[in-house]
Amino acid sequence: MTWVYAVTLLILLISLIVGVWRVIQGPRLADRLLAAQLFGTTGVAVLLLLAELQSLPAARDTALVLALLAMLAAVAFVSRVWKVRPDSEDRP
Amino acid sequence: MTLLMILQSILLISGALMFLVGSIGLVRFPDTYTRIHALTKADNVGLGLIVIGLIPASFSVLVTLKILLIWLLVMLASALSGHLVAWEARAQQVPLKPSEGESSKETFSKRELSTKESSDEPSD
Amino acid sequence: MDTNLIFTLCGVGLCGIGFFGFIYHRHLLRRLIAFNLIGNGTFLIMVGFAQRGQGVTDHVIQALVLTGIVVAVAATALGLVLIRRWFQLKGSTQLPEDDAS
Amino acid sequence: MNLLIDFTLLIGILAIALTCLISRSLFRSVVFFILLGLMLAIGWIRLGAPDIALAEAAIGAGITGVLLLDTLGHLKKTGNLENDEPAPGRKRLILAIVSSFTLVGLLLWAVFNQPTPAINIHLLVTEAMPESGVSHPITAVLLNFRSYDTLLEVGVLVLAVLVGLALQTDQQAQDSLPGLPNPLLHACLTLLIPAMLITSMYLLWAGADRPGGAFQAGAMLAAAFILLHISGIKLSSQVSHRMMQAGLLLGFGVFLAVATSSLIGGRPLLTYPEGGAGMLILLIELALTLSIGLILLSLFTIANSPPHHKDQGGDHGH
Amino acid sequence: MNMILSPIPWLLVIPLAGAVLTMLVPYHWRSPASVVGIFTQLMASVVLWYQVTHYGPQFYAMADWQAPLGIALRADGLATLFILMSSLVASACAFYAHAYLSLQKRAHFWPLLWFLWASLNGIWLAADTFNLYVGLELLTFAAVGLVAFASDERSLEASIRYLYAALLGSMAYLLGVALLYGAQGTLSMDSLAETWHWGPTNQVAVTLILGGLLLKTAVFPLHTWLPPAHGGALTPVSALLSALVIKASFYILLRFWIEFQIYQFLPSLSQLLGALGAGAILWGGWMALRQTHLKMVVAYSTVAQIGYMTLMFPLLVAESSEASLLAYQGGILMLLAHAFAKAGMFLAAGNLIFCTGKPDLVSLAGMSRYRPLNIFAFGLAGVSLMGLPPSGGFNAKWLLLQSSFMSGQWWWIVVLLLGNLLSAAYVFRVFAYTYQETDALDTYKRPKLSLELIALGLSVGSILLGFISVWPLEMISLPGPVMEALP
Repeated sequence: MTWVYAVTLLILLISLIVGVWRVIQGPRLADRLLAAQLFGTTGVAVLLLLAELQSLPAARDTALVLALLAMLAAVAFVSRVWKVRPDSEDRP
Repeated sequence: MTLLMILQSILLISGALMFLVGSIGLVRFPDTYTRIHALTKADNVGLGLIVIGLIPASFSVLVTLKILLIWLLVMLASALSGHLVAWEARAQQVPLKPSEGESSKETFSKRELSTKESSDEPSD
Repeated sequence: MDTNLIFTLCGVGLCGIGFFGFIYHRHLLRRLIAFNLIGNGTFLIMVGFAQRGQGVTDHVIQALVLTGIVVAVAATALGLVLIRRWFQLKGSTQLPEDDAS
Repeated sequence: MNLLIDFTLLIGILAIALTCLISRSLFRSVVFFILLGLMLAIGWIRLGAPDIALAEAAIGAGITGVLLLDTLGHLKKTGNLENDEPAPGRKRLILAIVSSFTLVGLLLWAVFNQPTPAINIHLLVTEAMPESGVSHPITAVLLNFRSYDTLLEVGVLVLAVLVGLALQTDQQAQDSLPGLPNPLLHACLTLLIPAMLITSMYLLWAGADRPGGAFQAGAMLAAAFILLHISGIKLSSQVSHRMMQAGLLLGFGVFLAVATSSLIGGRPLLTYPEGGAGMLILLIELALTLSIGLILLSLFTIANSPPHHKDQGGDHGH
Repeated sequence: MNMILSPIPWLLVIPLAGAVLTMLVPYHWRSPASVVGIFTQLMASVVLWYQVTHYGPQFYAMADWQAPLGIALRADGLATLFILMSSLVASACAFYAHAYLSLQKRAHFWPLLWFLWASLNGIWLAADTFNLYVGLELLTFAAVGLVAFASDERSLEASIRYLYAALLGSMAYLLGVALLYGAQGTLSMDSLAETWHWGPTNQVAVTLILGGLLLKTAVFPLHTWLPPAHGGALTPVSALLSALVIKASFYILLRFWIEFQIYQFLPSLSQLLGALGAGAILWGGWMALRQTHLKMVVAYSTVAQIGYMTLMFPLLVAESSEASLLAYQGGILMLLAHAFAKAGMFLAAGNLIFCTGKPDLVSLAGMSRYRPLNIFAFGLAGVSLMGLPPSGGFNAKWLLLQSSFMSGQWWWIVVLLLGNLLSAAYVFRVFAYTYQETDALDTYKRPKLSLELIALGLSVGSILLGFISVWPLEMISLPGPVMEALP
């Protein structure tokens, strides 16, 4: 069973690296943030798998914390960064 | 390898693939709204598959409940952040497709926004 | 090659990258981020290097790293307070270039 | 297979860190910094350090990220988001490259010539665990064996707020940015905030025998406060200034009081009485959690209050 | 020795409790509460001094856990001397600040001062490398806060510079500590010294630690953050920073240097440190001569004086143990004399600036007639800095000179003499300005007498040190980890 976890983990890590592309590309602030959001969710999945793979139950708590904090960045972004100057785009 | 294990493997790997598809969608889709779509799909389905795949591995009810709770929270968070980003994107008149987004047809106007706000969901 | 060594090397890399950024950049926020990278690298080295030497999970060094993380977040927050105040007063995000001193 | 995972993480972390620093857009740097926190949390799990992973997830990826994002919004308000200042010169680049390569070279040399340590401190920890009052070694180190460090570290946190308050001379100054009037957000808050508070308490309680503890719990609490604050529900307008200050100092004060009480009994500073260690550690952690939550919230709000112009010239202070 | 009678924990508890109290009570009560604290603190220092001189070095196991597992504190002669020094100088600066600052400013000053004091005492007493890191960070934050709270542009810029330099310095230090821990498995300085072996890991660790601490001490050429920070802060803060704060990282450097016998590692390293010291003496003196603002003159003079202290490192290597003992004594005496003289000089300079209302040298015209007491205080401090007899500074330099002669490192003698000429030049330059006469006398303000007396007291202290030098030298020669490890 271990190798299934490992393969799953690897696919997830690869999908993380694909997601990095969107953060680099943009073109909008929002796109970068969405990619970060996906990172968070993938991170949760990775941590849940690691909890089984390394039999480290505390990894689930870490996943729980990540899940709860995942949207903090989104809210902060929408209310603080994006809200202030509507027409802004950041240059790539 | 029991049948359960095979089932588990299928669930886990298809969950991971779902994430990969989500990431690719995020890269390939043309505008912010459709990217939200890709994101939330991956979140809800991918993580869901992985969580269901992991349930047989955990022998305690509490652990099962905990990972289900994590899934629920992630769904809530991704729904909320997707909504917030889309909400703000519309309020700021982000065009549907930035590549040809200069035409005014494809942008929302402020007025439209205020009337439609409660009923109109983003493209997800 | 074990996990501890790999993450020690990762820490070394982070320290190098962070140190580069700390010297190269003049934007105060970027330098603060660079400082955080050095910090994270240091923490990885602390745990990875100690556990590699001891051969077991080392709880003492992990506790120290927790302390270090809290100190680093306090430093970052303090730095941000000062940067914002500076920005409010001067409208600039970097310090004036050093003169001959 | 494990090595492959570790290597992927190594590459990912270094790539993200590098992009974080060389990216021209400041916002991208901050997003990459948040991502780095996430990757590091995974890395800490790989290193068998779930306590640090928890802290990194809560503080590194959560609180620091929000602080940076918030500052970014602040700089952007006046059009300073982009790197519109002149790029550093070539001389600086060469200096930076040379010195960072020197550092990496030195560190690699040190790492690959590691001797076997003469002292195995973890044996001492295992030996002393029964007397520590808790069964999780990290909590034992933090709040019993090396509690003096922790006391000073909480002092550092308090000090950071203190400096912020000293700079913000108008005591009643409020965060000037409006909240986020989104109905769905506010509906979700009624679900999320209780979940966060329960998780915070869970982490605190877990600290006695499992990974968790006051810092992780405090960071979680702070995240809940900050979320409320951003959504427009401001804690600082609900409680009086004095109450807030008492809350900030509660953890440090309780810790110091417990530490000193042993002196009066004729025992060294920070010693717990026989059999009472578990209870006292829990008490300290409870107070610390609340204070850390409030301290991190204050550090977030202090920076937002409007500037204060006062009498010019530092040296005529009469 | 009964635990309850040991003043060691109280030296930490009183300032920490002082910080909490002064943050909680209303503004008007903060000064009285602090005055009580200052007196208990002075008392605890004196009790510690009594115990150490009568019963030998004191050791203290925090939380009753012995050293490699727990954190040990130790008060040997050196630590006790530094505790006495910081208690005296900090009290003087505190009383000065009470008279100098407005109520509002004072309210924020007290908790910052108490944290600063707690971290200083923590550092003097620490015997654990990681504990030193936390202590250094506490010190940095308090000092940055003290610089920043003048909250004008100049001090804000200085505080940001200071914060960044200090953070980088502590991180380098922490990295070194991490390597040492990985190599030896312990954080306690005593057990590190016992199991020390010079491998590549330890060499790199020492390099990082030295680098970090040199940056924090502002040794030339890493000094650029210091003059704006020390020159731009409020006067009592400048005095605290120059007299005490930079000494903390220097003290750690010194302890590492001797206790881990770093001087054995590479003789050229100590010569390099000496060269940095020489550079600091000449560059600092030269820059002090070129400043147009009074407090910047004093701040650059600190850069130069740090150079004199750094000169003790190459002299400590000497083959003859007598020469290295002389260097050690000379360096410590230098440090003590500088603490008093520099605090006195900054306070006197602050008084003069308050008088004229302008920070530059040109407006000092007529001051020697108008404020003779103040000029006298400035002059006495200058005498000690120049190293004229009779003063603490003279004795210190004399010891360093003797050590240079004895160890045959004549080139440091040249540096010492040149440095003296430069110090004399910048002090007399300030004097020259005060003797000029202009006709704009009516705009001057009169500072409180207490402010002038405090400045005078500190300066007299630095002169007095020349008469009682034997006493601190006996103190640091008490048996302890440093004396055992001296060559």
